[in-house]
Amino acid sequence: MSYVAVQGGREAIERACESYEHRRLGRDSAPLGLDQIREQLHLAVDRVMGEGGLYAPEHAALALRQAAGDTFEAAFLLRAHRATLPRIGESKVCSTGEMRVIRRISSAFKDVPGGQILGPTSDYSLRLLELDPLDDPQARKAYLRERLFGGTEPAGGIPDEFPRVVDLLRAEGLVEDVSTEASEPFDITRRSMVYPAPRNARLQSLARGETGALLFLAYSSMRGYGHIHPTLAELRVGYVPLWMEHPKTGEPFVAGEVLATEAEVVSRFSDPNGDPKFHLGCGMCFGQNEIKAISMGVLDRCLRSASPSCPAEDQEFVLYHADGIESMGFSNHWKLPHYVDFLSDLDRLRKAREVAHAGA
Amino acid sequence: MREPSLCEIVAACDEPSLTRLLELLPDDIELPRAPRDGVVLMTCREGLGETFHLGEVMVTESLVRWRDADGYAVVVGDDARRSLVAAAIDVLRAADGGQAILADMEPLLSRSREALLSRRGEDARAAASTKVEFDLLPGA
Amino acid sequence: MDALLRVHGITRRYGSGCPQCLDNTGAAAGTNRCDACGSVWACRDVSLELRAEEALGIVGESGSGKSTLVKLLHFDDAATSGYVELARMPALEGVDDLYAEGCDWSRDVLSMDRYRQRKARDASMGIVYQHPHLGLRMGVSAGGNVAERLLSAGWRSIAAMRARASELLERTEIPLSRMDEPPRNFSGGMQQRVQIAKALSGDPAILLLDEVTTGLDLSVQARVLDMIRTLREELRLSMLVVSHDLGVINLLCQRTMVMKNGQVVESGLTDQILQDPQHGYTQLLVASQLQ
Amino acid sequence: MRVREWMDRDTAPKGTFAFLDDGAKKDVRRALLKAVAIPGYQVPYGSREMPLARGWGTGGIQITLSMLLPDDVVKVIDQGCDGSVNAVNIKKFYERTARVKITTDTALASVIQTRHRIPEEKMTDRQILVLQVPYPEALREVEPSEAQTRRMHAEADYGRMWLHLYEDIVRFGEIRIAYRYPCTVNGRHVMDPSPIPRWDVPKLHMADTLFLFGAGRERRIYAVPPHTRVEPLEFDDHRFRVEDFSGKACARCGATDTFLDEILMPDGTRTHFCSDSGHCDKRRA
Amino acid sequence: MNRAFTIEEHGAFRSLLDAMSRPGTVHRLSDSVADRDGALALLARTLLDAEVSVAGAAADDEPSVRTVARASGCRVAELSEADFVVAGRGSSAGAVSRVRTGTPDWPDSSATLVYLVDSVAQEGGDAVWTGPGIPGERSPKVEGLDPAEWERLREANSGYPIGIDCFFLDASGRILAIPRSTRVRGGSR
Amino acid sequence: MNPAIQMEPNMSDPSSAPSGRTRMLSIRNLSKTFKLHMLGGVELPAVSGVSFDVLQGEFVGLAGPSGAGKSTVLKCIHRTYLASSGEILYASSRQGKLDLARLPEPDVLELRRTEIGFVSQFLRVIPRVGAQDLVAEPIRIRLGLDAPAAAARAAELLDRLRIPRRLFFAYPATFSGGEQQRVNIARAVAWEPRLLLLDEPTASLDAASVETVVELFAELRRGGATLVGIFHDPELLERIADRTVRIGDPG
Repeated sequence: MSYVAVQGGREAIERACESYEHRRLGRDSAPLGLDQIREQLHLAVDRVMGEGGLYAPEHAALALRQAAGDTFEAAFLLRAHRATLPRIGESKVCSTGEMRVIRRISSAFKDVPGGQILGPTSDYSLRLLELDPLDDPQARKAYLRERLFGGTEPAGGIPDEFPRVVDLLRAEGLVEDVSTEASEPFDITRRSMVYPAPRNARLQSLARGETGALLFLAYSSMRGYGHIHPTLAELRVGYVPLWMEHPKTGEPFVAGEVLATEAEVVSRFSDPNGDPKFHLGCGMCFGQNEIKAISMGVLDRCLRSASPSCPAEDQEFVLYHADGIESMGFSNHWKLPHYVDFLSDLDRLRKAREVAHAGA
Repeated sequence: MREPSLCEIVAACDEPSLTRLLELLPDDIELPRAPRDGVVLMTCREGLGETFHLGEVMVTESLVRWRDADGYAVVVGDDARRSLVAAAIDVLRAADGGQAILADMEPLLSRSREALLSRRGEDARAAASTKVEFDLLPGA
Repeated sequence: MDALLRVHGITRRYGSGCPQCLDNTGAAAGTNRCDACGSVWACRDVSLELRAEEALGIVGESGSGKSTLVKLLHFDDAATSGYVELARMPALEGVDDLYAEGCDWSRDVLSMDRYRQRKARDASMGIVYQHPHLGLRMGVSAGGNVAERLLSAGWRSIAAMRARASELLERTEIPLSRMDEPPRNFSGGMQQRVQIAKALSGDPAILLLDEVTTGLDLSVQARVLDMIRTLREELRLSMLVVSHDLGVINLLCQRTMVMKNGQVVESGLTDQILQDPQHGYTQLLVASQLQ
Repeated sequence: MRVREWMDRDTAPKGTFAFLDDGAKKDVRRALLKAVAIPGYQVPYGSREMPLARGWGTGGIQITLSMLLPDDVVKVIDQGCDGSVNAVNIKKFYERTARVKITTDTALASVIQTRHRIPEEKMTDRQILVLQVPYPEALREVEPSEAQTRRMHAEADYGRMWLHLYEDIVRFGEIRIAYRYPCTVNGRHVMDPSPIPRWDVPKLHMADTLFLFGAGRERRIYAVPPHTRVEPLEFDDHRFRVEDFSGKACARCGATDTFLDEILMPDGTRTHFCSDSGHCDKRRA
Repeated sequence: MNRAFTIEEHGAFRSLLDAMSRPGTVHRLSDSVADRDGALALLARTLLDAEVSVAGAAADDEPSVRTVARASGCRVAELSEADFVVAGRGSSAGAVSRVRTGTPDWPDSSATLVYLVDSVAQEGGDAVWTGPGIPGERSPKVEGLDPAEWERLREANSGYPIGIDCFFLDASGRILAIPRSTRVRGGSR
Repeated sequence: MNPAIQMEPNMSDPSSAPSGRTRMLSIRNLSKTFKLHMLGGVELPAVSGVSFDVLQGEFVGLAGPSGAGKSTVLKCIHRTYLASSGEILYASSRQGKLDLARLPEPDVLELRRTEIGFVSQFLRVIPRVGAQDLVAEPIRIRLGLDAPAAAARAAELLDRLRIPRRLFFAYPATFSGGEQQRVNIARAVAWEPRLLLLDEPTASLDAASVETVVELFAELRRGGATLVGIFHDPELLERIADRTVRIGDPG
């Protein structure tokens, strides 16, 4: 019998999965430990948790390994796993005011109350690829510990709480009041988005957005297809306590800590009610992901535009297209067969050409 | 620095301490349902005052009963044993007669608490060492 | 002559409103924005009656609320308060539940659901906007633009719709050779005439004209105005003509309402408004008119 | 259960019957009942992430998982074919999470999940067809904004969709929409029948079977109950037409009344085979 | 989770779906449930959770509301807010006109009514049902339903697609549905 | 300010005059004051206490010095001006006795459409409408003649008023003052109004045209029309009016 294209593939599909796994496990290298990924690729872990919408460092590390480092795929694995988990409840309202800060900077003022805490960042390092591998990583680690913790404790240390730069501006009446919803925040994971979307729904949606997508959209506004030229009033990275309520006693308790990044941006002023004030935007996400938090802050402001004039200000445009898992899944699906659709397309084209030629 | 909570301290225990804590649990602690992993929707108030859902946090929840009292705990991460121990300690604290057991547990918990505080202290110290010290220019 | 449309105290406010609003806004206050709460009263307590085959002018400067009024009547915007009734007419008999048994007037069309509002509007009204891009789909053929309302109204014969489109485009002096071309290729005056053809496609009893000649060259203006006059007469249309230009109003309308800061300050016969204006604002408007 | 018992027992099997947690299933079920009650109207729902990518049938999968029974016999097809990548993946998933029986025979199936085709064999009132939908919004073709299309449905404002067809006819003499051909359901809502070819559209009209449509990424569920009017948009003088296979037959089973795949042969010629592989097998058997 | 429970809910849902897709046909939620309370609890378990709410049509529907809330963990809400409304004794006592019927944009944001009645049968009624899911017409019979309900439902569903969908649950745990898309002609019951 | 001459100060019922002829118009104590808001609300009295009657079929001229308010009275009757006080009673053929000073606007429009005409000193030009169409328009609309018949009647009038045929399709905006005024008169008389108000209709006409216009007015009167007018030429007024009402000197 001749080759028949109508059937097939089951075996090939199985082998494709195995082939992927085989390649991922590597030929000669040692297996990748989860603790290595969690500790040494922590920014990738953070990114996956943020885009997956699930704070679970162990699982994110697992996902990264299984996805061979593809953050889209890893975030997707995390979300798929989430679908199998019951929702145990909601936290109490947690506040970034309680954040155990490891990094906090402001580009608005030179010296801000609480201080500029540079924290762990690659921002100030030379982007020279370190071609010579470390002779002795352990020795280097010991050296760094000595540098950071060895001497006398820095005078003053750091405060338990940092005043917000935005609050300082607000005390002077220089920043807009962003009206907030008194009601229960919208939950986009349980309800389909409604437009115009309430701000809390937009924030939730952006917080799980794909970093590159948010950056692209925010950048379009900063660069000229919009009007947000942000000043970073404050950027914080640190651990936020997750407060829960004891179901029997009603007592609040801390279940653990969640690493998060928060950015507040101010932008050019206008006079919505006769009194010129700075615009504000806020971004916040799981893990240390500063580009995402800043981009989200810009987009938060963009999406509050009263008369949207560019893509970054169009709610539907931004929110429908910034989710990495959805856009990635859909783009992937074009790899599936579309024989039937295409044949139907061909039928239309042939028919239209017939009509055109008959008319000619 | 914020005092670590019971859940955080149990979550920070090393493996031998955890095993020991489990051994110390009274036999008659009831589990109305098995510890379960799940998610908690984390709600935050952002800088402008809006309350929104930042995302979900993977947790393990335990509910226990002992001598007519309820114990409850949620720990961040997928770890049924730690969640169970935290809930058990919660009930031991609430019910009559838990004191003796708690006293046995105390050194373990205290060690874990110290370790946790020390780790957080290092974070704070590292942060403090990266604080920019602005010198005031003379003559200003 | 019988009335077709009655508007009772229609108001459109943007913002929450406050107890000081009524004192802080309106023609006497010289603004439609309340200083106390920032609310804007785009249209405040406007009532009118449009009779069969009459052209009623609404004149005022920009911000007077005249265009808002048209939007409200066309359901492009939702009123804050007030109500609107349509006279019983054959074209509207198909709209469920529009008229109560034995009533000559419909129930309040503003409070009906949008589905029925739309049906009622499509069966009784046409609109021509100042900017053709508001009323036309620039990328869709001129004929298609005219056909759109017919399609909405349930026409399902391509041939019949093309015949109707040809007839209307001919009437509005669009060469039939250009029927299948999109209006984006047309001049401003031509676009406006396609818009008129489209507005007429549903055989409306009422035509709403919002600054239809603003921005056109004078010669083109004259042609469009003349066409509107002719159509009004031939098709026995009732028209609501919104314009800041007293010349346009004078030419088209027998009666005129003058609006300022959201309120009607004066209404009367058009020649009386022009020659014996009563309100200070109207006097200023007339005195400022280029002759 | 006592604490020791819990510690001593084997680790409990992870995962529930049919994968989804109860909350997710109930959300889908409530949406399905509304969808059936308002034929052709898109009901929003939460839509959980699935272990398959968005765009790979997550909407259809959630529907199936929320109602699957252990004694169901399930058929999964993609492009008419039981052996296609997507179908194989999904079947594997159902076997693993709900232990259902799998078949390739349309007549034997109680639930059929499909991507882009409706089986050739007439389905019965004992069967349910679940269709995977990439774009639930038929009006997206003419309007990108969800807020606008929702308004259009509320007002039954379908003039622009019709206009789109009118313009095609004026410009090309033919309607260009090949698949996802818009239909009016129950005389009210315009619906996207999922990317089935026009060939399959008439099968939706006054059928014996219940059709459920799931769009996971877009978070919409809709339905066509049995015995419901499903009318493709057409004009009195330009009728809806299905794909033209006149003069062609399946090179395998000889059928002349089925939707045919066009296959490019190594020698450059073209040949045709039934798109519905299960049906083709049955005819040959 | 209890696997048997889960599977029973899957089965109950298939019956509910079948009932709603084929208005006027009679279904049983589960072979192991032969009474109204059990069926009501199963229905609640199958469809409801803490995301949605229930209300009683009248004050004396309180026990049924408790059954539903206990079985599903759903919230108890005001009539005008509730997603599900239980109408005991075959009457909504006029509540039909006060429950949510959806909005033009979101007709699905409407309540689902569950009437507790004496018995349901696929034939023998004197009204004629037509519409989606019905080949030709059906005349189902609902015993123990206040005849005034038909007119109330007709009124509530006159602005299709706005409207409400109903289940009738009888004393032996059988169920019959009428979605808003069904048109009822003639008859007083 | 002197009150205007009053013809029959005791007339109480305007619908029937002692002579037996119907009273068409009865102006009672008409005053008109303009208030100029732009000038700080200054009030300019134009006429005060004007009363006179016009019988059906009469041709009444209004006389008085320049600025006396003759034109104001005429415009008050036409409702182009709003009377400040007083009554303007009019016996409508269809609607009966009406006060034009207070009649609802739609009813005024109805009267203007069916009964009352007005000829001003200037033609109200409508862009892009030719002379013949301009005259034919009221014939078609108000008399209900079909388009060819209306066009024929318009042509006849324009011929009589010596508008060259080559100008029939031209836009009157381009005409000389005299030509425009003749078109204006043709348009005003064409539809045979029942009451015609004339505000210096012959001001810019040559002698020959004036004669034609006088003839046209005479024809209208033979058809039963009533005319009230102002003429710049006292002799002409004397010749064509049945009588003259004098409007007082300004105060």
